[in-house]
Parts: sequence; structure tokens; C-alpha cells
Amino acid sequence: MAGYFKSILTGTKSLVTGLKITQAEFFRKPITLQYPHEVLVMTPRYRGHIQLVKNPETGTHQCISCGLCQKGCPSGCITVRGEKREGVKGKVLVQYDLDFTTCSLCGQCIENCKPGAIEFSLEYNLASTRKEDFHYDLLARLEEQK
Amino acid sequence: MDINLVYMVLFLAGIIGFAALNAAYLVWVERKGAARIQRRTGPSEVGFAGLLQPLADGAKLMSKQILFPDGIDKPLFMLAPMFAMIPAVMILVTIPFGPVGFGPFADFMLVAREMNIGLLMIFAFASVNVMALLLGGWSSKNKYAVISAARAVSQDIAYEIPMILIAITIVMTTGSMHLSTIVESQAGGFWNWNWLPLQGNLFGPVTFIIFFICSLAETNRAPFDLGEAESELIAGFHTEYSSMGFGLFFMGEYANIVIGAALTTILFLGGWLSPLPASIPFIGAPSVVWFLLKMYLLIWTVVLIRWTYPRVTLWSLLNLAWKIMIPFALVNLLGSAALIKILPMLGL
Amino acid sequence: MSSQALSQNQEVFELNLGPQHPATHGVLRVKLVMDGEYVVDAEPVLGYIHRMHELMGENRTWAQYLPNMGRLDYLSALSYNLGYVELVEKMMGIEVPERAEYIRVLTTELNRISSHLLWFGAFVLDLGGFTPLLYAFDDREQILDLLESVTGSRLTYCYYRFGGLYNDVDDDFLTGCTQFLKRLRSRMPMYHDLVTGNVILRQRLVDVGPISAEMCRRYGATGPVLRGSGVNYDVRKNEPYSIYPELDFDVPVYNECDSMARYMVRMDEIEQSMRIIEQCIAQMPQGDIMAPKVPKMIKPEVGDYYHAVEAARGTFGIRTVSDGKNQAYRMKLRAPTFCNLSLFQEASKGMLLADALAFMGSLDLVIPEIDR
Amino acid sequence: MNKATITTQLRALAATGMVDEPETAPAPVVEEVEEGAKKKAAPPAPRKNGLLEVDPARKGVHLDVQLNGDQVVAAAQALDAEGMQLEAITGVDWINDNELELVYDYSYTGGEFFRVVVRARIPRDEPNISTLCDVFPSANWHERETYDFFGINFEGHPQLENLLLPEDSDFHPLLKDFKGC
Repeated sequence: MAGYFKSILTGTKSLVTGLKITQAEFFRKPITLQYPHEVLVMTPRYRGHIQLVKNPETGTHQCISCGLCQKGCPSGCITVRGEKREGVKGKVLVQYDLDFTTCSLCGQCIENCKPGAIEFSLEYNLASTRKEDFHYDLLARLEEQK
Repeated sequence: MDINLVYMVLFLAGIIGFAALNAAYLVWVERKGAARIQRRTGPSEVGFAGLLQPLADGAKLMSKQILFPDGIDKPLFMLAPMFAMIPAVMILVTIPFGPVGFGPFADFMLVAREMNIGLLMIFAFASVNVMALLLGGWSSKNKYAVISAARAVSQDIAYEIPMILIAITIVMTTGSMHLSTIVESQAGGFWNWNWLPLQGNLFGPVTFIIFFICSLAETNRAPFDLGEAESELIAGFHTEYSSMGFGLFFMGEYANIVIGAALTTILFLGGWLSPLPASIPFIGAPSVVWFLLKMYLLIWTVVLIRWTYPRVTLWSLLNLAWKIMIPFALVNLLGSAALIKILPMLGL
Repeated sequence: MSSQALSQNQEVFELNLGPQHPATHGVLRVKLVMDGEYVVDAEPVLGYIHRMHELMGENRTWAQYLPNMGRLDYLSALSYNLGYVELVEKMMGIEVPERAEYIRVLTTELNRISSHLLWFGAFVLDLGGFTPLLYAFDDREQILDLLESVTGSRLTYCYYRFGGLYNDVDDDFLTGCTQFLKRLRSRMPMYHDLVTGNVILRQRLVDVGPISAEMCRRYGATGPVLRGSGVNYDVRKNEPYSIYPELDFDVPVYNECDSMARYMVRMDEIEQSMRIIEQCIAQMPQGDIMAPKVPKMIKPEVGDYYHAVEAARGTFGIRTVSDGKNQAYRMKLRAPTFCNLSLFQEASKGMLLADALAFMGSLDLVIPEIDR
Repeated sequence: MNKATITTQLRALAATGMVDEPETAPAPVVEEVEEGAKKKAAPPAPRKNGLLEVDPARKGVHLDVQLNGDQVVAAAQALDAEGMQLEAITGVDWINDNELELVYDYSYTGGEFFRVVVRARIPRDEPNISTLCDVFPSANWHERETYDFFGINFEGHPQLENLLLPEDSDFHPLLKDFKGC
């Protein structure tokens, strides 16, 4: 019988403790971010989709069109095409496409890149109802950044 | 035309409006309160601090299509939501909210139609609420809904017993089923209220808590929301309801919360009486403000409880009713009967 | 089984739980045969998000398979990454610099805490309590922020590399970890007051869903499920890998075999992981984070290899067969919750529906890992 | 769990299975493998039945046993009696040898680090092997999964249906001649 009353008492005590905690939390400030009104800045290492690095001296990319990023990509989402042009050593990059729908942001391409021509962008505000919106032309993107 | 009839119609309209407003804004309070308990902001986009959110929700619900799944029992399916809402309004009609307490109409009683057996009628109509869950669950032709209906019925039967036993104790000590009389008998300060044993209610605070818990269980509120346990039964008896069918169940739930809190206030917390003796001017005066204050405090506790505890299981719920509450209520009934005889001998 | 129940003239009915159901946390489907509220038989039906990761392992190079590891168990992705890179290092005989090992263990344990915190919240949600979920998310968010600042992602990490790491951690991260540990230490008593001590929760967990140690063995259950049945088995201790032998931590074991025991094991594991992280921060040496000689093309010797690590949910084992090429000949992923769930059918017999769901929650299921 | 008992029992089992070969026949596989890798020769011939004690630091297991297909149940019973648990069952398609290999991973959770792998090769054209469900219930799902991926027929299995693949699928993706669907 004593156990019966004791269990009722300890049970009630635990319930009151719970109420105290939630009531105390009620008076504390919210911690959530009101997303469209407040926006986070991503950390420098954030992995957005890849982009071409702009060389501050030449004002253009550093890609040598070797295609190692394309080769190393697990999901085959990169298409690189370079052309031989007269008077220019090596190949000239004419196309750098990224199919972001299949990218898994692993960083293999960036690691494979010898000249360090690609990096992760800090873009995260990406939403669309169309698949094609995630097919990026990174060369054009670099042009826009100028 | 009889002026009383005009009053009555006005009061009825007022009560329905009160029920609807309460249902709508208790949802807001619930959402906002839950958000703050969980360190969120809650509704904030529609209107200032999301105050128009309930209206937007209501408009959304009303504009939705009513879906009738194949093979349902259509008449019962449509009847069930009404059974959820109508008894709630009927009960609210009989509840006295007390005198205005200030201004030119200080003594004007805010009550639609009080009856001398008000308490009996309230319990009679509160039982109809079970029918709503049973019919809704049964007619939906959904296994989850049927399980939910079975749960709700066994739960409501189990919890009506201690609730009524305690109400009988109060009727014994006050000698009336008339709600206003019950309130008036508690006059003279908060120590005279029924939640303390001075009026003859032997285990005063315990009975208060039991009654409060029972009213939670009767309204299927967490932690006793076995009927709609969303992690087990998806949405329980209203799984198949859409649009205002669901809306009525939803409003009925909140109206029932209001009734539960109002009844607890009347029976245990002195209704519209001030916690201080009436001899103190202004603060001591009985007023509807006191009533609402007490009632909403209880409702807030209901909300807080919902967002604090996990759900009980059916067995522990029934154990609580049959093994703890009913024995307590019975002992209390007998003890109070004795106390009523003893107190006059002691000159109290 | 249902036919057997029917033949006994029980009034049973079938109840289809899932694949879309609030308690299955994903797309698990359970075919229930119910006698009223009692479970007569529960047969899990899998495969709703099966992605054939094992076949992907056979047509990608060893390095290209790395991102797949983050997508098995999205809640403790780093444990799986760790298992895979350690397997490849084992095959290739690569020595990993000590600093890298410490960072790996540190981040893995952070990930384990975040996984257990999410389980804690989701489990209480299964039991009908909503608020603890968001408190746990609050703390978990701190971990995700910390891990994001090093790995760049929040959930599907791809941070470890054969022979080391993608990049080094800085002092900000380490001080951030110390601050977080301080914060979590002050929050744990709150969790225990709000949830562990709660009489309703105890009623729902104590003596519910008993799994004996023998049953665990027969079904191959591992991780907290096994340790909640009184078996002191943790791959980190029993089959040491990485720098775990140098760290001082305990393996929480509870003998009650019920859902509460499994709950307590995970809550205690959070404390132990905090101890491990503290030691990692204190003992972390300076130095390289990549092994000096990692072959550009990974071509392991012919043969087959096995490696197991302790993930947040149990033993994650990889068995791989190499034919000397730059792709695996066979890649077998042994997922812990696959085995843990397989005992559900036997263990849930005769339970109440509510208890069966609480029991299922206590197994800590992550469906993408079961389905692979 | 007694390592010596397990080793003796499994070795005896492997020996009885070898009709033509004497027990001493199987050379350590590791060396054989290294030679093969160095020479870049044709893939090494399939391994003979037998028991190998291998280095767990390199291979991840202590004992590597290859048996006949009809002996896996006996091996499972021996390991079950010693308190080992079945961790996984999987297959490997050796299409060049026209054989399917079944791999049973056992581990010990009682404290000591001890892992055993039992293998059996069965012909690819008649992929039949008896089930372990009666010994280890965990084999149920593992065998269903292996049936999914390799089409191996586990004789005596109580419910040999697709587990991870769709119910109506008739392909076995991990067979090396699977060409997508």
C-alpha cells in the first residue's frame, strides 16, 4: 500500500517537473530564424555547386580543359570541352556544363583539378520547379560575375 | 414580444459566437504557445503576430472539398461531426459566466438559460460527445478509425465515473445541482472554495486534480489523446474527414476544453467569485472577469500539458481511472458525507 | 502466420502500417495482423527506397564510391565514411597521420551525438511528446553548424579521404566543440528531468519490448539494441580501430532488455561520446592530415576484405572482393538496422499496437540504410 | 566460445568435404593471390576447400573456411553451438568460373574479437543451397536479400520472396551478366 502511494507521489512529482521546464522555456526567446526575412551567410567551406575560379590577374578562369574533373566525377555530371586554337598553348575551354541534379557535392572534381580552377560556391538559395534550371553553364556564370 | 425571448435569442447567438471564437483563438493560443514552449515563433505571417491565422485557416477549411470515401455509411458519416459540436453548444448555454461585475450593469448575470439541474444536464450532454467519436470512427470504414473509436469509448466510460462521483460530492456539500447556487455557496474568499476541504469536500485538492484530469480525458486531450494518437492511428476517428467535417471535430474539441475548464472553475474555484472576501471593494466584487481569468488559466494548463507529456497507453489510462481515481473518488464521497455531519458539530 | 491465427478462430484483421505512416519515419511498411489492439503478427516489408548501393560499388572506382557512404544512413554518415575509408586503407596498407585520425574520431563522435539526439526526439515523438524533439533539434543544430564549418555539408558528409581528410580543422572549430560540449552538458539534466524521469514515459518503456541477449544473437542485432540486452559489445572496444584504443571511454550496458534500457544506453552514449571528443581535443597533435604516399589510382590486391565499425545504430560491416582493378568486384554493405529490424516480427508478437510502435522506435530505424 | 574448438570442427568439416584433395592441399591464399597480382596473369583458379587462419588486421577475419554447399548448415550449427552470431550472408558471382560463391560472416559478441567467414561455391546453373533459417532466424532476411540479388534458391526457406526489390521483379542485379532493366 505504501508503494502504491509512493508511486503516485513520485509520478506526480515528475509530471510537475516537466511542466516547470516547459513553462520556463515558454518565457525564453525563440531561437529560430525567420527564413525569408532573415538569411544566413554560409561558412567559407560550405559546399554549394561548383563554379570556375576567377583569376584576379587575368580576369578569367584557369581551366586547362584536361577533363580530370569530368573523369573523376562519380555521377558524371560535368561536361568539359576544350578546343585547340592557333597561337594558344594547350586547349581553350569552350564549354563547362554542370548538371546539378545529379551532383552529390563530394568534391572529387575539385581535388582532381591540378590548376585549382574550380571551387565550391556558397549558393544555397536554389529552388525551381524545372529540372533544366539546374543545368548550369559555368563559363557563362563566370562571365556574369565580371 | 416577451423581452426574455429576445434575451434568449441574443444569448444563444452570443454563446455560439463565443464557442466559435474560443475554438478559433484557442487554436491560435495553442499554436503560439506551443511554438514559444519549443522556442519557435509560431504563426507570424497572417496579420500581426499571426492573429488572423485562425480566420485564414477557417476560410481554407470551408473552401475545401468534402470527400466521401467509398463504402462509408454516409448518413452517419455526416452526422458525426454535428454530434461533436452541438452538445458542446448546448452545454455552454447552461453555464453561468457570472455577473458583469462593473459598470452600469454590474449585477447582470451572463447566462443564456440556467437550469436548476444544470449539472445533470451537462453530464448528460457530455456523454453524447462519445457518440460523435464512435459514429465518426465506425462510419469511416477505416481500420484506424475503428480502433480509435473503440479506444475513445472505453476511455470516456472509464473517466465519466470518477468525474461524476466527484461532482456528486460537490452536490452533496453544496446541496444543489444549480450551478449558480454551487458558486454562491463558495463565497467568502478562496479558502471557502471547494478545492479545499473547508466546505466538506474531504480530499479537496486531490478531487480538484482528479476532476481536471478527467476533463482532459473526456475531451481526448493529450496526454489522453488515444483517440487520435497520430503516431499510432494517424488521425484516429477523423482520419477520413476533410473540410468542415474535420473543422467541426476540431472546433468541438476546443469547445469541450472550454466546457471542461468552465465546469472545473464553477465546481472548485468559486466561479465568478473573487479570491478575496467581498468586503474588499472592487477587487473583492464577483465578476465575469474572475471567471474568465480562472478558466483561461486552466486552459493554459491544458495547453502546457499537451506540449509536455508523452501519450499514455490504453492500459495505463484505464488503470489510472479504475485503480487510482475511482477508489479515491469513492473514498472521498464517503469521507465527505461524514465530514458534512462532523463540520457542523465543530461549529464550522 | 495470418492463416494460422485465422484457423484458431481468432477474430483478427489485417492492418497496413505504412509506407506512409507517422511512426515509421520514412517508407517502411509493416503488415500487421491484429486481434483488437494486440499484434498477432507483424511483417516488415522493405525496399521502398532501395537504391542498389551494392551494384553502384561495382561500377564506380573506389574513390568515386565515397559519396555513396553518406547516403546510407543519413543521420550518422561519418561512421559509414569512416568504415569505408578504413577498409580501403586496410587493403592498400596506407598509414593515416595521427592528427587525421583524431579529427576523424572527433567528427564521427559529434555525428554520433547528433544521431542519438535526433533519435531521442523522434522516439519521444513516437510516444506522443512533441516538445523534446525540438529541444533535441536545437542541440543537434549546433553540431550540424560545427560539422558544416569543417566538412561543408550538413547531413551527407563526404569528408574523409583515403589516407586522411579533405581539409584540416581550425581552432575555431575546436573551441566551438568545447563550447558545445559545455552547452550539452548543461542540457542533459533537462532532458532527463523532462523525459527520462517522466512517469508516463517510464510506464510506456519499462518492461515493454523485451529482447533477450540470446534473441539478439540469433538475429544478429548489434549496437544499442544489443547493449540494452546486457551484452557488452562495442566494435570500438572489442575490435579496436582508428585511435579508439588510446581513448578512455566506457560502453554503457543495461541488463533490463526493455525499451527503457535501449533508451538509457543511447542517452549514456551521448555522455561517453562527449568524453571522447574532449580527449580528442586535448590530445590532438599537430601535423599533416594526409598520408604522404597515397596512390593516385586505388588498385587493391586481389582478395576479399572485411572491416567493421561501430556506427550509431550498430555494427556496420563492409565486405569487399577485389579483383585487382580500380573498381570493386563485389561490395557488400552490412547495415546494422537491417538485422535489428529483422527481430521485430518475432519480438512484437502479442504486443499492444502502441507498445509495438514504441518498441519499433526504440530500435532506431533509418530506412535508407535498411533498404540500401 | 572456444576458438580452438571452432577451428577444429570447421577444419574437420572442410576435410570431409574434400573428396579428392588431401587436407594439406590448400596453399595459403594470400601468397597465391600476391603472385597472381604480380604476374598480371589470368585470374587465379578458384580456391580449394579448406580452412585458413588469416591475419585479421589485414583481412578483417580470423578464420576463412571454404566448404561444400551442403556443409554450410553443419558449419552454422557448429558456430551456433559456440555462441557465434550470423552477421551477414551474401553472394559473389564468379562468372568466369561459372560459379556462385556464398559468403557467411560470423562474429562473436561475447567480448573476444573473433570473426569467421564461411564460403561455399555452387554451380551457377543450379544455384541451390540449403537454408540456414532453422539455425539462425537472422538468415531469413539475409537469404531473401541474396535471393533478390543473385537468384540463389535457398531450399527450405519459409518465405523466399523478394525483399528489397519489387515483388514482381524477375532480374538479379548483382549477377555479372545483368545489363540493367
